[in-house]
Amino acid sequence: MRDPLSAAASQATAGVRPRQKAKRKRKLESLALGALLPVLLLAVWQLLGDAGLISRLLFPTPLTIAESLVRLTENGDLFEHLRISVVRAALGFVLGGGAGLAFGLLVGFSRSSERVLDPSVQMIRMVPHLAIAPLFILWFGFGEPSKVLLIAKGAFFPLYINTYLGIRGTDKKLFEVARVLGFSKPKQVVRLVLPSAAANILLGVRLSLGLSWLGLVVAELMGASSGIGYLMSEARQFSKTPVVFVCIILFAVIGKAADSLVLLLEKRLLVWRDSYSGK
Amino acid sequence: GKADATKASAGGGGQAKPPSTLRIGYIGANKLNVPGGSEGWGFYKGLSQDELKKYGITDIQFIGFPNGPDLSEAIIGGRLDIGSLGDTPAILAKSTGAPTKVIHQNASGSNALILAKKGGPTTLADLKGKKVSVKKGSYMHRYLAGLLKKNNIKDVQLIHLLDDDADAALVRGEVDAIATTEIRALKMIPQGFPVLDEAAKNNPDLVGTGVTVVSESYLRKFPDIAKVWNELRVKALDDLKKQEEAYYAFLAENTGNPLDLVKKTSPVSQLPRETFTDAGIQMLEGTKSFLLEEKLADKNFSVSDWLIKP
Amino acid sequence: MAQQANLASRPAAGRPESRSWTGVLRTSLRKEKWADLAIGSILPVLVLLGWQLAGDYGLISTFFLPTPRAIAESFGRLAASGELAEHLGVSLGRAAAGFALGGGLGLLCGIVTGTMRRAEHLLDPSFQLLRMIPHLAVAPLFILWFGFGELSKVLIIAKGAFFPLYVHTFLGIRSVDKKLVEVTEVLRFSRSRQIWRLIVPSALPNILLGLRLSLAVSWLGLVVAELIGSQSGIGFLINFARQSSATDIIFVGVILFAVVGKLVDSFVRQLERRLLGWRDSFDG
Amino acid sequence: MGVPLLEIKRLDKSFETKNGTVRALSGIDLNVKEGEFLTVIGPSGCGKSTLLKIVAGLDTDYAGEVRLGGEKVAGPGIDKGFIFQEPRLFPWLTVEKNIAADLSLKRPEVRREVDRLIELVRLKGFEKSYPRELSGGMAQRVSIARALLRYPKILLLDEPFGALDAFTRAHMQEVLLDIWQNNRTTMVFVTHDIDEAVFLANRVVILKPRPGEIRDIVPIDLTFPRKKSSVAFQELRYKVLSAFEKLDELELIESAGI
Amino acid sequence: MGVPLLEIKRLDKSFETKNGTVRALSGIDLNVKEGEFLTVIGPSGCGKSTLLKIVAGLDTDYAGEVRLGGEKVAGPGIDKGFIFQEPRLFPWLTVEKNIAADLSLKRPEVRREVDRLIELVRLKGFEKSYPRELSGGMAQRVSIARALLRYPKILLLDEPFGALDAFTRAHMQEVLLDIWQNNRTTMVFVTHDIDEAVFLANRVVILKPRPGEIRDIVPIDLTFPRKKSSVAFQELRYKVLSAFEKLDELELIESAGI
Ligand SMILES: Nc1ncnc2c1ncn2[C@@H]1O[C@H](COP(=O)(O)OP(=O)(O)OP(=O)(O)O)[C@@H](O)[C@H]1O
Ligand SMILES: Nc1ncnc2c1ncn2[C@@H]1O[C@H](COP(=O)(O)OP(=O)(O)OP(=O)(O)O)[C@@H](O)[C@H]1O
Ligand SMILES: O=[N+]([O-])[O-]
Ligand SMILES: [Mg+2]
Ligand SMILES: [Mg+2]
Repeated sequence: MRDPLSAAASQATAGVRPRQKAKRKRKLESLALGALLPVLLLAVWQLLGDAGLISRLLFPTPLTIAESLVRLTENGDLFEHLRISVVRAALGFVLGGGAGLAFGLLVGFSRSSERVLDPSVQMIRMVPHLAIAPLFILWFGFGEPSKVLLIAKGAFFPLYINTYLGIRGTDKKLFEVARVLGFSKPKQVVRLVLPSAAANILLGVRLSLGLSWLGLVVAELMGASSGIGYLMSEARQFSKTPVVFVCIILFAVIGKAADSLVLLLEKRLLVWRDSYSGK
Repeated sequence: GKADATKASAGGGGQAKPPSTLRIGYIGANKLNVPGGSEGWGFYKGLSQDELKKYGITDIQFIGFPNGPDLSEAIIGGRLDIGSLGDTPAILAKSTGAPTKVIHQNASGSNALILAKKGGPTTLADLKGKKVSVKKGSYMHRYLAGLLKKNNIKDVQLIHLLDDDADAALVRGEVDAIATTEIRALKMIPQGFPVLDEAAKNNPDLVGTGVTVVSESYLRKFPDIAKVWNELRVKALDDLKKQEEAYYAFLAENTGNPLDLVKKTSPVSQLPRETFTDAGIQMLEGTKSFLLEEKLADKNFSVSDWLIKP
Repeated sequence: MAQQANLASRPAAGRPESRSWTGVLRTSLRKEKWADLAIGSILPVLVLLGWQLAGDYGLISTFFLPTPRAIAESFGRLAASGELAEHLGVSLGRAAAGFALGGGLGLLCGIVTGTMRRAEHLLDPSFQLLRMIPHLAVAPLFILWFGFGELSKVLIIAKGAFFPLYVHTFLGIRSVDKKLVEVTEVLRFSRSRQIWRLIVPSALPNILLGLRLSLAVSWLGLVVAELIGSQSGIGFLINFARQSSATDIIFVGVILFAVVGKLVDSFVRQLERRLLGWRDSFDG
Repeated sequence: MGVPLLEIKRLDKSFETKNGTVRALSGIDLNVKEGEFLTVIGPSGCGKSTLLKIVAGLDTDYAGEVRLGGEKVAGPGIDKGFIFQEPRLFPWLTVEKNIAADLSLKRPEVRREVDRLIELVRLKGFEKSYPRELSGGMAQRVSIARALLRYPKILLLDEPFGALDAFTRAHMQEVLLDIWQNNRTTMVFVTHDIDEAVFLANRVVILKPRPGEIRDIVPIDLTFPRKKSSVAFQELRYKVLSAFEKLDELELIESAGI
Repeated sequence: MGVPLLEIKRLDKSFETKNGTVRALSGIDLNVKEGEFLTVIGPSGCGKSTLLKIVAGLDTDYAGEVRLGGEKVAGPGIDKGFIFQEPRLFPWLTVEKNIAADLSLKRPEVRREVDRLIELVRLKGFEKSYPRELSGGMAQRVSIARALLRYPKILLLDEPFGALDAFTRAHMQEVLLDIWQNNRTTMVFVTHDIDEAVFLANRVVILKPRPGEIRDIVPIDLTFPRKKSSVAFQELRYKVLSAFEKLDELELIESAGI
């Protein structure tokens, strides 16, 4: 009775390898399944374009887009645009997401700050980005600060609202435990609320990250001379459709990659969960 | 193109019947949902509708676009039959292969100005090494770049900003100057922003012109459209000349701009009667070569082939 | 079994007492709501006051930031002419249709991928790719595909509304306690019963959160949706005002966005309160 | 008592965890006849709940054979009732709706049966209460009623009376015996209470831990109703106790008076 | 035994629910001396958990007075240890981290003490397991260890051994008595097991339900270590039993052998 593990552990190692193999196989399967639709779409697109069934002017075929991508990468410009955009999006995300997290914590924790702050925050949430861009420029100029701030404004809300409601979803029973054990306020946050709200906070991170990334389109409309959002609007202004598509695809792929990164983090952080995983 | 069109009409055996629906695009978010100018007036008064009915065109749809490239895209995609837009975006689209023909050019259409920030540059030469904002790909862009080239002013940093963003940047002093439309300039000037240049006054070769284009597919269905269109336009022009005040009131309501500014920026006297003028075609050529030189446009094309001359 | 009788009987005074008590509860709740409203208005009122004063004393450019009074006057003018109500009606209709379509699909797809792992592997990566495609970039494409009519506007809004509900529904479902799933298995719930009696209620907090975000996106999506070929709607009003630099009207639009958006949001929160009454969770 | 309803052969079960493998059950061989009342006892963590879940079809990742009515157990089903160790109520449903679960209370026969069960588990007056408004024992009684409603052929009970006081517990034991005798339901009943195990069972299975193995099976051939104070009862009780633990622990039994 | 540490005067508590008012406690008057071991029994749903929560300061919405060490109880605190009826572990923490809770395992004295407690509750080898990997009884033992780690002045225990088998339970009773005797911790211990109540207590408080009132308090003046088989023990046990319920129920006791 006192020796639960050691005796059992050795006996079981034999079973580990096939299990891991099966796991890897399952992973590959799911990856292939996930690639199915995008690949199919690209193929159909290419075929339709080759057959002249869709306007190649409006929908350059994947191959044309790829050529255009290669051309853009050759002189290294594209990487510079990407680098600049990634930095902007990251700064905006850190600023806006960070503030969202902080406000979400504050409002989630205290009824009184909720009553004072939340109605205003919800109203600001409903202010359209595009309509107030001139004000951003008036106040912050069109340099990096206003771009980053505009991105931050977008990134703020998903994290704010998910943190706030994640906290409000914390099981009261566990709160009682924390109080009985005399947790200090910071300990309550770190040991109870954050882990319990973690699933929602991470979802907020994903949504905020997405908005930061997409926010580049509007932000880089404001007096930018670099960045992928700028590249896209400029290509639109000059009717360079293949470049527009290169940008759209870059937005999608890089955005998805960042999203997957957070998902990976989520998987690691939420190992303790005992929840439904679908059939 | 033109040969195609005639062939189509010949093949049809006499008068080909155009579709009953005509879709017209313009730039702007206009309250009355018609463009400005004589073309807009004709539709506003219902004159043009009556004429078009004769050809079996009973359903006329108007679509406002925020800018030229969007409109061009809609024409390429077959969503539009006719569109009025600035020459610069129209040329840019054509150079990528857009299947369009020009049926009319409004050569004296669009004036533009360079405004400087308060306490900033006082002459064009002062712009050297400075930041100037402009909506890239628009006729203001062409004007500004042409102006700088003409005056041999180097090292100017062009910043792409939408119109109201540009105003804000100027107020803040973040840009040293802006290239903007006349009507927007007239709102800024009273606030004390000095004028460095005005296209219509000092560089008439650099003003923006407006073109009305038709899609080649529509042209095949209605080969006479260019002729019909210009007839309508002239008729409307004659009508509006009889009631200029009413025309200005219409423009003011349609765009939301104050009446006095409308009168100043869109005088009836500038509305052309001719379908094309040599000076106008000259300006199109100039703009095209400029865009090619600057590598803003990819492929060359023949302007004269592009126009459907009467 | 006297104990049973004991268990069953409630204090005789229980009923009337409880009625009066719930009455008290209700009025106190109402009172609290007014108090909440008052407290929640403190910040906006302060901001408005400062804004008006700053404008009056010329501290801010009224060209870009008209004073609240000027905005209110424009508001009055537009409202009196009936224009405002019309724009608002049109926009609400579009946002509602787009939300119903996009949000409904988001919910449905979230349930499908949430409950079926194969569907997740097949669809979710594509959905995530689509989520990262900029609104402004697809708006012109939608117009090419679906024309300038209501359809493309509704679809643009639907595209935005889809993702928050989709993602939150998915997460909500994947947070369902496995222990309760085992209960439904043991009780042999049919698949649809399992979804409607266990998975949806349990995912409801997240679904409602997704609902709120989707509604917001639908509402804000109007600005982009009404950019091309529009003659009405709050988005058009703003674009029209931008064309003529009528900042006071821009602000009427912006404020309408904020206020209507907030009202709709508050409505969902009310719904939240009613639907989630069973929850035993931390309330601040 | 009829043919073997439940057959378990060479059942092995281990859990893979980050910290290695935990062997929960090993070499379990067990037959349960139709209509039999089997109780299972064993120290905490020896694998009782794991065994029950495998029989229920909730866990199919094991080695060995588990057959119910001659067929391999493929998944859970209403023919196999299950009362979990924790109440596991749906927090968004009231007591009566939790009991009805997927059945509609609008059907009069469901309504009637639910009302009867609520009375039986002594929760009258709490039909409309939500789980968070119940005490621990009340919640457990709701979950018992939920399983009873379906009249399964075999009922698997995981310490169903753990949170009940002595009197409520005695009452629930009577209720369970009634159901067993009237419906000939086969019962597999996990408990920590040795008295309870002897009081209810045809046979008591005693598990030993790590890995969970059957230490002994004690047949209880007393007629019903049984008296806990009878000599025969006490003798069987002692037999189960001594099978439960080694002799040095029996000293503890003496002194602690278990 | 010293001065009254805990004073409860005219305590009334009701819950307002959608279906009306549930009176959980009514007119409770009770003093607990410093260092006393008080056990509380009563039928399921009679208000035991409610009483404990009020003493702990988790629920302050009541009528009457509750004083601890002369001061009104304002809220929970580490001087008042609490073991909940359900384990209530943090699902994201391993066993050892659940026990340490807000204390850092990097502090050597915490580490040492946690290891000692894990051994005491017989969970060695499961230090790094997550709650979902534990059996019901194992989880309950983790929650006991968590409360014991803090050496509170008063320990409030809500059926702490409900999910434990007889032997583990006996062991845990010994552990608890050791702690009580070594640290003079004041104990308020809710249980369903009458034997356990008599075995551990200085006094047994018997509650009756709806509304929860004190039916009787039985002092247990036996010396430690106690023998459950002793005549004195059995007499006191019977006394508690008869106080627990009216006479007609006592027949049930006879037959069910509680
Ligand atoms: N999901 C799981 N992952 C890993 N280990 C598990 C899991 N479930 C159970 N175990 C382990 O299996 C063993 C048996 O657990 P089980 O729940 O069957 O015990 P039990 O006999 O029901 O105990 P109790 O009387 O305390 O409820 C324990 O050592 C436990 O740690
Ligand atoms: N949050 C609550 N809201 C409404 N009623 C409640 C609440 N908590 C407890 N009650 C009611 O109060 C009464 C006493 O509950 P309590 O949990 O104190 O019982 P208990 O004596 O601990 O029972 P058990 O032995 O079953 O755990 C019960 O009738 C219960 O329904
Ligand atoms: O139409 N323009 O964008 O110039
Ligand atoms: Mg168990
Ligand atoms: Mg209790």
